[in-house]
Amino acid sequence: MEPTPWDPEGATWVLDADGDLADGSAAVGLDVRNYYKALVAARCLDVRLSRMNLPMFASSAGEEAPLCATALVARDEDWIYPGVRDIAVSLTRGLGPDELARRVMSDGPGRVGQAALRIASPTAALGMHLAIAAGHAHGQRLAGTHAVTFALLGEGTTTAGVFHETLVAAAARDLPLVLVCRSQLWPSGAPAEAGLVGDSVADRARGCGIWERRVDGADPIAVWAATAVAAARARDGKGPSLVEVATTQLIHDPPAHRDPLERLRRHLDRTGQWTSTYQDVIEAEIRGQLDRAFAYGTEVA
Amino acid sequence: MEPTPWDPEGATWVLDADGDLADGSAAVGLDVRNYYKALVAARCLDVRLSRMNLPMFASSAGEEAPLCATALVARDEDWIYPGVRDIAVSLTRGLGPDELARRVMSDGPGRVGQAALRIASPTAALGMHLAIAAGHAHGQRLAGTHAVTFALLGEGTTTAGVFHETLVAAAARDLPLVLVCRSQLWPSGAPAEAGLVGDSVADRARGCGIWERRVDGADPIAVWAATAVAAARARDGKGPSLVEVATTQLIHDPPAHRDPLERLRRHLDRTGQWTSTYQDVIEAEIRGQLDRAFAYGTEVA
Amino acid sequence: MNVTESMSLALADLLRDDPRRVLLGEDVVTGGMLGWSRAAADDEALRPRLVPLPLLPVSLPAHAGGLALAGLRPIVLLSTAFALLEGLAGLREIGLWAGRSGGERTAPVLFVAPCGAGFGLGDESVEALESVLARLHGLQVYSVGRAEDAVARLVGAATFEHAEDPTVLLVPRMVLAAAAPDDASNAGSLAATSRVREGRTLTVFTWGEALEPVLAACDDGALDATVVEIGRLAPLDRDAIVEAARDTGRVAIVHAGSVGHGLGAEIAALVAEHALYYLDAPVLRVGGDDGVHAAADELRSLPAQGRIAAALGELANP
Amino acid sequence: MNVTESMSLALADLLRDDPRRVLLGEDVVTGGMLGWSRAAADDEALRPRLVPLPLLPVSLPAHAGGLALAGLRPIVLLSTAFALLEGLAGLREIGLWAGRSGGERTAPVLFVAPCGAGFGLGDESVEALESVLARLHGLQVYSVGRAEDAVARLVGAATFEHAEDPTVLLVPRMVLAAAAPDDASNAGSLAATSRVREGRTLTVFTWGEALEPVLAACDDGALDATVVEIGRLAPLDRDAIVEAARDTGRVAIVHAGSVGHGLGAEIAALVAEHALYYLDAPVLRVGGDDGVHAAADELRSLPAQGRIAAALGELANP
Ligand SMILES: Cc1ncc(C[n+]2csc(CCOP(=O)(O)OP(=O)(O)O)c2C)c(N)n1
Ligand SMILES: Cc1ncc(C[n+]2csc(CCOP(=O)(O)OP(=O)(O)O)c2C)c(N)n1
Ligand SMILES: [Mg+2]
Ligand SMILES: [Mg+2]
Repeated sequence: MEPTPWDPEGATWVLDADGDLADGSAAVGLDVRNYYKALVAARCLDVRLSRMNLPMFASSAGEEAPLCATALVARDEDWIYPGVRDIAVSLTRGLGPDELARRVMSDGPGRVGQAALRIASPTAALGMHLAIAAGHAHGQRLAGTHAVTFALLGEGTTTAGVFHETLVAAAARDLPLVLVCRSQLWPSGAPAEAGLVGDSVADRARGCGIWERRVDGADPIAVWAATAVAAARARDGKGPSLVEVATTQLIHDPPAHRDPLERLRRHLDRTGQWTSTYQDVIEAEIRGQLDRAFAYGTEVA
Repeated sequence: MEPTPWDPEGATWVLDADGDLADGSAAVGLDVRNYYKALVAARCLDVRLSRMNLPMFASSAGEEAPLCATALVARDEDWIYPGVRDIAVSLTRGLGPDELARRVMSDGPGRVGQAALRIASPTAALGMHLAIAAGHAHGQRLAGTHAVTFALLGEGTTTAGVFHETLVAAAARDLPLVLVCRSQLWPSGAPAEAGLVGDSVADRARGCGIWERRVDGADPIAVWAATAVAAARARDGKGPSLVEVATTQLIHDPPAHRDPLERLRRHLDRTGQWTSTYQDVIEAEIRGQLDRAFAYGTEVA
Repeated sequence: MNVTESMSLALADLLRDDPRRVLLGEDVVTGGMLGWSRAAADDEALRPRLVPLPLLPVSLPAHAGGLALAGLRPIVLLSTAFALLEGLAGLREIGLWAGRSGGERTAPVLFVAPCGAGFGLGDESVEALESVLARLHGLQVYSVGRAEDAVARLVGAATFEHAEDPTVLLVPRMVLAAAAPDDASNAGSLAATSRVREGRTLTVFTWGEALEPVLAACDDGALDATVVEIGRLAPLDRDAIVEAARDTGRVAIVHAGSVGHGLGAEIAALVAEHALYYLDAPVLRVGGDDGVHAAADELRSLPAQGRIAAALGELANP
Repeated sequence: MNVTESMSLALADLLRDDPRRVLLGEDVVTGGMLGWSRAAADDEALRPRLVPLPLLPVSLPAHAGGLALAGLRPIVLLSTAFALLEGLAGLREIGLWAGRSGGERTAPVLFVAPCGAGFGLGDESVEALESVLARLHGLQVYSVGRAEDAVARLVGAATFEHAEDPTVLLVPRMVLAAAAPDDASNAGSLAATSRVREGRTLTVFTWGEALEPVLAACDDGALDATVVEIGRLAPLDRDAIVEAARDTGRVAIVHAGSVGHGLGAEIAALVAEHALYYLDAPVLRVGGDDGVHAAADELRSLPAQGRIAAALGELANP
């Protein structure tokens, strides 16, 4: 397939625009249908939240792959430090819709952490969760465990000093830290706040001696594979990594192949794993759960 | 000449260990004898200060080249933001020994700024002077002047978040900012605080899209030449730069060719511009000035 | 027109009045998160003076200080006052420039920052940081209490009426949400304190979003109360505060945010030091609830009007 | 043996007592800038628990908080208390963990920080930041007043005697320079307030390096004064403070650093709120001179004994 102006430069993919898997080994160990269900659930949650007129809420539609992939790759003993827009991590990791709705109504959609699930609360100071995550990974390493700490961020946060100090600490002490960065693509020119300096975020991480991959966020399998490799490295004591995921926000109205759900759906369809009935069933299930949860949440709030 | 284990890797030089100039064009526009005098004065000042048992004072012997070169390259209309150990910048830029001594006695050797000479005061917060310098360069650019802002730092400061934010701001707005970084070499292994991550500081700056050069600090001509090119670029609107200067502190007792004064002395000697009488005269002059200044300063303090 | 819109127009005028002024802030070229730079962005002639930057939480105040040292008059439109905590070390630095030996220079930067409850954000956005800012040297801190004063305070602060020091103007989100009265004046006005109500039984010191509920409580309770708005939070006008306390001998301090170690502590201390012999009752501090407040509970960071009324009533009629 | 050496021995023992403890700090593997980790560095068995890091001014407190969340008990040896200002946003964050919904976790980190005049550094090193730290939620702040208490406070703080919250122990440089008395106890002790002298005419609240000159001034002037050392600066022990103020009716607050918006303001406010009817004289605050102090003038940041004596004398005998 010809790349369109919507496709990122220098980003790895394994699933082409039509959903053909170029490299089957990338999906080894991945339950693709389960992943697809998680992506659909994340999208349904985003749609639900978008309707609620929450203060400062911004849709994550189109950016679900790194959120769901991180939650799927992380093991029970690992910790995840999401950013304020990464609520889908909690849903995929198992925070029940009722509890999730309760927290959204009380704390806001950006403040959904749950110690029991080893999901940390985001911080008020931009990117400060990355520094706490680095310390957490440091503690895991000093304790001699093989646990990994994951932290999520957006490209705008990479200009903050604390992001740099996190890279430095991780590199200096070989920490089992996996940074997953959503780098939004700007079809009509990036604002200054996107912080595009140098060639890419991954490139800057490499400058600090950190292992990195830059993958296409419209390809959920590539995102999962890169995250899985990064986590395996960390678990094996090989140190920190940064997975940069080039994402297209659906609010920009991109062509369908830029939507990670549609891309994975095409793949399932081609491999005989998808029907419209299947789609209806999984959507109905999650929508029903969310509707009940938020209806109740709204009542008690 | 064979490099010794004391010589930095990947750092440019033009003056070899014996003082032979490999590339004459590097020194075009440089008054080498004047530069040598400035280096000698800086060393004499360092020796004077080292004897005074000042709190937290650390000798800069061996690291004078970037300090003197910056002061010589900067024009009157430019501003210089030195770090706390860069007092020689002020001496070379023309802060009189009497005023300098007065300020050392009142504020300490790290806090010698002088607005009239366009030398800023260092900041208490590590590396915060870099952020102010970036803002200053930004103001110069917005005002449409061709003035340049120079800021000095050590490699330890490059791990601080504010260093990163400075690179980002400079790159994002194409600021006329020249960063001059002393990267100390550690003959018997660097401490964690040296912040050696990635290949070099210059490499990390390049990752942010910033023009950089890494030069050998034992070669004063290479240091001057790189700084002059960086300043010319900034003046021409070509944006920010970072000059990384790999320095050897004389407290580590390196071979003589690692001493920038000795290296330049050999060059002057070879080209018939140095005699021991000349040395005695310039040393006597600056020593006399400093002795008088500090004797008086001590009296009034 | 709401307060944000009138401030936006005033900011555009400020740019027109002095070519040294520039606007910094998140999304400043497209109007900014709150819309403060919208009017300037709509005027092609002003657009070059909207200065976009990446997100620089640590260095933004210091960067703005550098712009000022280079001769500009930067106005930094923050998305939240909390950003000043992230850049506090740099803010402290630029406050010190004037006091450094080696030649005095000041850094006339204005930071305009929304603060407090009102947008349903909770957490850090409702944290009252006045006392932290007031502890820094060389900083001027102002606050807006009533919608009709917002533009006058903005203009006064941006013209550095009092001193060419780094200046912070805190604008409560509750005030931003209000309608801008038609009769508001655009002339700058930065009184350190204003006696907005006169009475003989008690003196209430207040500022920010607490001013309106205090006035309402006094009116509703028909209290014979002097209400002093503290417009300048730092440096405090000690003499005016002490005099107003002595006038009635009963002092209450009412403000948003928790009271412990807040700015009200310094006001109470000034009263205890300089007006003690005039006091007929213990000094009273009324603020919001302690602790971090979740988004849904953010109004707990404000002293409710009922609580204010009860407290002032008891102070007036013990 | 000086205080630093005795603290160094105590720190090594603390590592031996609990394998979860680790030491962080600049040059920690070679003893640290002040020598606090020297004894630990001399013991091969402890060396793996000396954790070197690059300079991370923004993120060090947050990083240490992360270590604590992972189950360790980090002790961060700062080279100056001012570093807490550079990392304030992160420090605030780890103080909030316990208060967040979603499951309570605390971050038991101890920061040990030299503060104030004594080393001839001036400027930021002599800035008193207690009131800024006290304004943050969920933080415990302790201070050392006398050399003989240094080790006991350190041990008490490192064992989180009071609460498993992030804790700051401020150690005045004037105290560090003193000799460690032989009879000092190593048992942890973290009293929020200690009445170190009893008297009936006036009550002096003081802490840190001001304690010794206050005691000397009381003795020299033969003042009938109660002296209360505030050992825990945050949270303050309100009841103990109010009771001590009521006992005599004359209150002075003496501390290093400038008084305006300092920690003494909160103490004065508590007295004005809860002990007003017992007061016979205005509350008095005595501190160092205002402003930034150059290295050569750094002692101006301390209240001189003569000035303390004069002020207390006048309060006692008006
Ligand atoms: C100093 C500071 N400025 C602005 C904000 C508001 N803010 C919170 S998240 C965010 C966006 C950061 O961009 P990015 O990391 O790319 O996240 P995304 O684009 O996914 O929202 C901003 C501007 C803040 N929290 N702190
Ligand atoms: C947060 C913080 N930690 C430590 C210090 C003390 N400090 C001041 S300068 C400096 C050295 C920084 O290293 P570098 O920039 O390489 O300078 P140099 O080696 O030339 O002294 C240190 C540790 C500080 N100012 N702030
Ligand atoms: Mg983004
Ligand atoms: Mg260094």
